[in-house]
Amino acid sequence: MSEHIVYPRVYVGIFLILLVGTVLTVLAAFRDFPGPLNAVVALTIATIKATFVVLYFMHVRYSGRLVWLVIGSALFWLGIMFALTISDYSSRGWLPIATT
Amino acid sequence: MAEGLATTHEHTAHPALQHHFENMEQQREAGTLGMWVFLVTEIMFFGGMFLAYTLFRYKYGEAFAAASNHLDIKLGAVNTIVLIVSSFTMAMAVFSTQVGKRRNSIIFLILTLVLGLTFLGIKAVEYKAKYDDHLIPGHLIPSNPFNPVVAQHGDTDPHKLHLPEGASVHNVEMFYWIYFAMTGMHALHMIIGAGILITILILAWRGRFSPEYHSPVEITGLYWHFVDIVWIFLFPLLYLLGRHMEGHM
Amino acid sequence: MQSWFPFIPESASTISGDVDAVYFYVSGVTVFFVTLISLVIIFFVIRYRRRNAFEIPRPIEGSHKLETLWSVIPLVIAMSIFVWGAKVYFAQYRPPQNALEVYVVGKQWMWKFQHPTGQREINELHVPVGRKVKLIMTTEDVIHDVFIPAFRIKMDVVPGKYTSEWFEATKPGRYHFFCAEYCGMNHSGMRGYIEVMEPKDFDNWLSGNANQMSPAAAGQTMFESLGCASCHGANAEGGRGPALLGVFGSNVVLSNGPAVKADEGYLRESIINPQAKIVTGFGPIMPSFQGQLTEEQLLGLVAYIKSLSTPRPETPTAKPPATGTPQSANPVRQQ
Amino acid sequence: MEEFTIPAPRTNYLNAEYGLKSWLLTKDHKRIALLYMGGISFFFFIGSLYAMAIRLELLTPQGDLTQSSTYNKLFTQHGIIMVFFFLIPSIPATLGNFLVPMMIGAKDLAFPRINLLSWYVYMLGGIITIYALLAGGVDTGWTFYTPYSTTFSNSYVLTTGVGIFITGFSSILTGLNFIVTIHTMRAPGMTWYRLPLFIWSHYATSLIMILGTPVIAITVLLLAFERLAHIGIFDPAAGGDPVLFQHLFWFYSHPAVYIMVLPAMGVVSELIANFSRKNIFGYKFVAFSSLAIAVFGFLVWGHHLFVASQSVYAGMIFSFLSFAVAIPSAIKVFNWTATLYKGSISYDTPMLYGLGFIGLFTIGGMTGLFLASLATDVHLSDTYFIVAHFHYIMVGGALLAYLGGLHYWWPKISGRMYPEGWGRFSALVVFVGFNLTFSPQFVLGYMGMPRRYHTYPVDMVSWQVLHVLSTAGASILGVGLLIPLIYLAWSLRYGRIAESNPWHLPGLEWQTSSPPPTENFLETPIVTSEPYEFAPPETKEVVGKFEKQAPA
Ligand code: HEA
Ligand code: HEA
Ligand code: HEC
Ligand code: CUA
Ligand SMILES: [Cu+2]
Repeated sequence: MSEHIVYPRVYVGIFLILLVGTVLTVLAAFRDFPGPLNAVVALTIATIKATFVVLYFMHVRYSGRLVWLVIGSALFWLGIMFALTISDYSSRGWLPIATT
Repeated sequence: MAEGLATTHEHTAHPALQHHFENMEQQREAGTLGMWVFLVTEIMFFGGMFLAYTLFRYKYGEAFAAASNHLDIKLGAVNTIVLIVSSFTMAMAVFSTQVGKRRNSIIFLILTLVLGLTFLGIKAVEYKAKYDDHLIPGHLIPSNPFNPVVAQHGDTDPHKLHLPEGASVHNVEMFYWIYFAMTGMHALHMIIGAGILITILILAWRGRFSPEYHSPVEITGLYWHFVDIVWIFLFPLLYLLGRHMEGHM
Repeated sequence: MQSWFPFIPESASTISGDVDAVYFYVSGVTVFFVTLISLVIIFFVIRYRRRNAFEIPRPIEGSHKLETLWSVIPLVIAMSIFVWGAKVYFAQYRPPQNALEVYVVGKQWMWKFQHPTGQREINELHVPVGRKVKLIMTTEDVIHDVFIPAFRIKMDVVPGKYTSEWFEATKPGRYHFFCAEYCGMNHSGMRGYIEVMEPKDFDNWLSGNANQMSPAAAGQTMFESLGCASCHGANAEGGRGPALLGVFGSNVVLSNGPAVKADEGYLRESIINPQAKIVTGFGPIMPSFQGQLTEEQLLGLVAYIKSLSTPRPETPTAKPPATGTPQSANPVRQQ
Repeated sequence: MEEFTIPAPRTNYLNAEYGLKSWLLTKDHKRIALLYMGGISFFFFIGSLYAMAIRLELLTPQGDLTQSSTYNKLFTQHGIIMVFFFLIPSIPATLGNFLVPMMIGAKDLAFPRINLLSWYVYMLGGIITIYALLAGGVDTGWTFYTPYSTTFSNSYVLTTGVGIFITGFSSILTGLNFIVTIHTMRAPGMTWYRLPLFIWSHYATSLIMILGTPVIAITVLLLAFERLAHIGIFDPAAGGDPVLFQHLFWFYSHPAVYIMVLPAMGVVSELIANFSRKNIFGYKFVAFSSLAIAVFGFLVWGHHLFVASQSVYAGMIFSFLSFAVAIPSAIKVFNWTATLYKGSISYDTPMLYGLGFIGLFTIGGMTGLFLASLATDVHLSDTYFIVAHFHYIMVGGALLAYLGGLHYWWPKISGRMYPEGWGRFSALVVFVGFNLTFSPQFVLGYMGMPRRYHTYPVDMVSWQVLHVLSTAGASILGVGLLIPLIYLAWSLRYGRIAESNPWHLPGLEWQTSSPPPTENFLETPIVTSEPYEFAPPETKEVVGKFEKQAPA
């Protein structure tokens, strides 16, 4: 398995995407979206940016299955931590209230 | 996967080959995998703080937004760009090493280092501003405990804290605790990264790397990009979360 | 206090029998599997002991059938324990209606109890037999835990919020209770007795100690002295702040989040951290009372506000629109 | 099975170099394993002294031996030392470090320098903790629950926290090294399904170390800072949330109990298969159950919060998942038992420990079911039932497996045989002493005796009876543990010289001299067979058919 060389034009492209993403996220932040959408937009943009960095700057797109597996498990475990903790916080107070 | 690696047909061992590896390929693979596994631990490490952030932001939304708005969005944005550029130069440094352009790779490494230090410098300016506004949480700095001045209605002094009516200063303190914990940890990683870069730079200067052997540069790149990614999330979560409510306060 | 067999704890509440039933079921499963495995191992070890230094037994291929068998059987047994345990637990933690509510405040290293009728006790609690008793608990410092072995109940007492547990004693007697969450130096001394009495003895006991103000009455006094009345009205009928009549137990519609059920914890939070949940139609103007009230005072206020929801025939559940509120849209109360 | 002994070359890893420096700067995984062995033995000794003091104090209901504040430090320090400085590094960092490269036919771990670093990190964390203990001690319980630990305790929480934080990194580094080594450094022909089960279980352990330890690191770090700065995410007085601390703590600490038991299971798989000269029954099931435990182990931490004001519904989810995680353990127990079937079972010391493990782990694990079940946990939580549950697994299980493994590989590690008679005798003493120590505690717990109690009510006569039994058992256990300490030390000098393969086994680690040379094998081995292949695969019997066994 020989390594893959990513050429500068790809890097420049990713770099530009990241810059645009940064500008977009700042612009979007000043806009008032309904409900929790502000957070959703900000996190979506951040995730997209991160994905580009991982895929191209960190060469994951050209890496073997193992690296994908490693990253996947990190995200999966992070998900476990969030999901199960939040399952506690969000289901507090579902019980009926006793009155006297 | 790594099936059938240990083929022993290396003719002349590369000087950088460590004794317990069979060949350069195996050594490179171990190094890269090692760094990725290490990054997994980093994700979980920051993950704990992100979890705390999520829960408290949900609990104290208003105070968090107000506290966030007190951060300097310009410096934050500039720093984001600085880091992105540094990630780009780092990627270019890896490329230059891969194709054997030693001069270029040294230049890009220096650029990356300078950008990293710039980031830290700007961060220091920000920290200083928080220090002046008495926003360092608790008694972290005993001589300057958390004690911000809360702006009265209509007062626009940027050094004062602009709270939505009734929001507790206490919860603003919580935001700053999380802010300092997360950005502090991030900055620590940058400092360590800068140290690694200097080492790599010296090695590159001495001509240790070649198209055949450059995995230290590559691994440093992985680390550097990871630190960049953490910031990509920290910036919106810490600096931007309350901007859309600024008018309502 | 010993039962017929010195190694079994006293069983003295309506649920202790249910818990023991689960306990004995799991004990049975455990004894069965431990015996089974031990016997099989002992048998094999003797039967197939090495008879000479050179013997090589034939290798044995695994068997999917067996693997399935010994995964599925334990799984089924495990799930039966889960379901049974969860059922008993749920019954045990579903708050009861019409219980006698006792307020409990833990403090390094003592327990303070207050009866709804005002009697205060320390490290000792008198309760009537055959009546549901609900403990509403909090602490002034670290985490503690009220553990009553004879009743098979236990619940942490956590600073900054209310937790509760309940029981219905079935046998008069004097039972140990313990602090079962490590809380510092005298953790092991933070224990006392639950005195379960016949109802008429209990009534006697109550009237013999009836010289203290009830928590709700104390709360009402504070409601005035702390200035709550200036916004919520002298009789909590509403004003700049929402009316508090009938709040407890209702569904409060918030302007900054989904509707919440107003339990004790919500009332507490509304006083300590009013900004966390803003009632629709009102501004976030209520000041925080964090750090200004002791836990006992807070419990008094909560008791008072709760007393405003006790269904009394003459009090209409739907309260009149608050006067002087520009937004007359009052929160919808669904009982 | 061919029988040949590899002539011991004149130099091996022990005598390749001499002098303190050659040990302190070594990059040889085998020497680092011995460094670790020194470390954990030291910490086990300290932790045991605390245990004895606890047991003596509990002989009487009154607090007559120590003061309450001292007692609280005793069990806290006992727990911290035993968990973080003894049991978590015990098997992986000693036996694992020694054997992982040997079993896969590699010359060393992938990152020898990081391996050495991990030992220094461990010792540094240990020294800081010992300093904290000497300077005044800690009294928070090994669980560090807030706000007691952040605001109320006036003991050395900060220093201990830093010690544990640092030690955490040694665990991370070990896990990282194992994962990379197992992935990239297997000898030619060593496919995944040819790996000994010891390797599978260490792989699973490493996964937990990698994914869990960073979370405890950040949690303890935040705790330390909160103590320093009096503001906190975990402190309700500052608007923080003590239950969040418990979530983060147990997100690591529950999986950590599998860090303690998985390597032990790996050792036991080796013992059972090798000492009955059989291939393991259901190899793939045992291998994958390790991974299953590692994954599911992360889903159940909330069972420590059933009475901690966690939501009732989350409690149900966690209870359900806790029952699910018991299944892979069940699979292992049954497969070990089935492996014995028609084996050629020897009664050597390691096997006695291995068999003891199965029995005691089963009891410990099954009593976990009482705790996973909501109704019974409410009653049993924070009582001696819990204490008995985890000592059954951690002492009866993990410690016994460690001792079994130590005896099993002792000839390889030291080049000497231990005295077999003494070995069997002490295994028996340990087994008896152990059961006498901890089985009364189940009864105590069910009767309601809370844990971490310095004194208990005088009117509970039966409690004192049980405590006296337990203390008596602990003394027997102590003797049982002292005997191996003495004869293992003795054997280093006077023991019979070990052959390269004294047990006549097929595992790779036995196909080189005892003690092995620095690079483990004189030439890279090439693997052509399944693990535990005592007889040619053609002779394999399919169970269920039960034909007569040909005499060997
Ligand atoms: C190595 C350590 C170790 C291991 C492996 C385990 C394994 C298990 N533990 Fe234990 N546990 C601890 C160490 C360990 N534990 C410690 C230290 C504490 C206390 C912490 C503190 O508060 O200080 C604790 C506390 C603890 C609690 C919290 C109690 C409380 O505080 O209220 C619970 C609750 O669910 C629990 C459950 C379990 C379960 C279900 C398993 C399972 O993994 C067990 C699975 C094994 C088996 C089930 C046996 C084999 C199976 C068979 C023979 C087949 C038959 C099976 C069935 C019919 C299902 N443990
Ligand atoms: C690996 C983990 C491990 C190990 C090996 C042990 C080993 C032992 N433990 Fe402990 N224990 C814990 C982990 C462990 N423990 C934990 C995590 C807690 C919870 C702490 C908390 O609540 O925060 C705990 C708590 C705990 C308690 C409860 C305290 C309380 O709640 O108040 C008790 C009480 O009996 C106890 C007893 C013992 C005993 C008798 C041994 C014995 O097995 C030890 C036997 C060994 C010897 C006796 C050593 C052999 C002799 C020598 C090396 C020579 C020196 C000794 C003499 C000369 C006498 N332990
Ligand atoms: C400055 C005016 C003001 C004072 C003083 C005040 N409150 Fe309030 N209170 C409000 C307003 C406005 C709201 C509704 C908005 C909100 O939820 O914060 C409210 C809400 C509440 C609620 C939630 C009611 C619901 O319908 O859900 C409770 C309970 C409460 N207050 C109790 C008290 C108590 C007890 C005190 C005194 C210790 C007090 N308040 C003092 C203004 C006040
Ligand atoms: Cu209060 Cu323990
Ligand atoms: Cu657990």
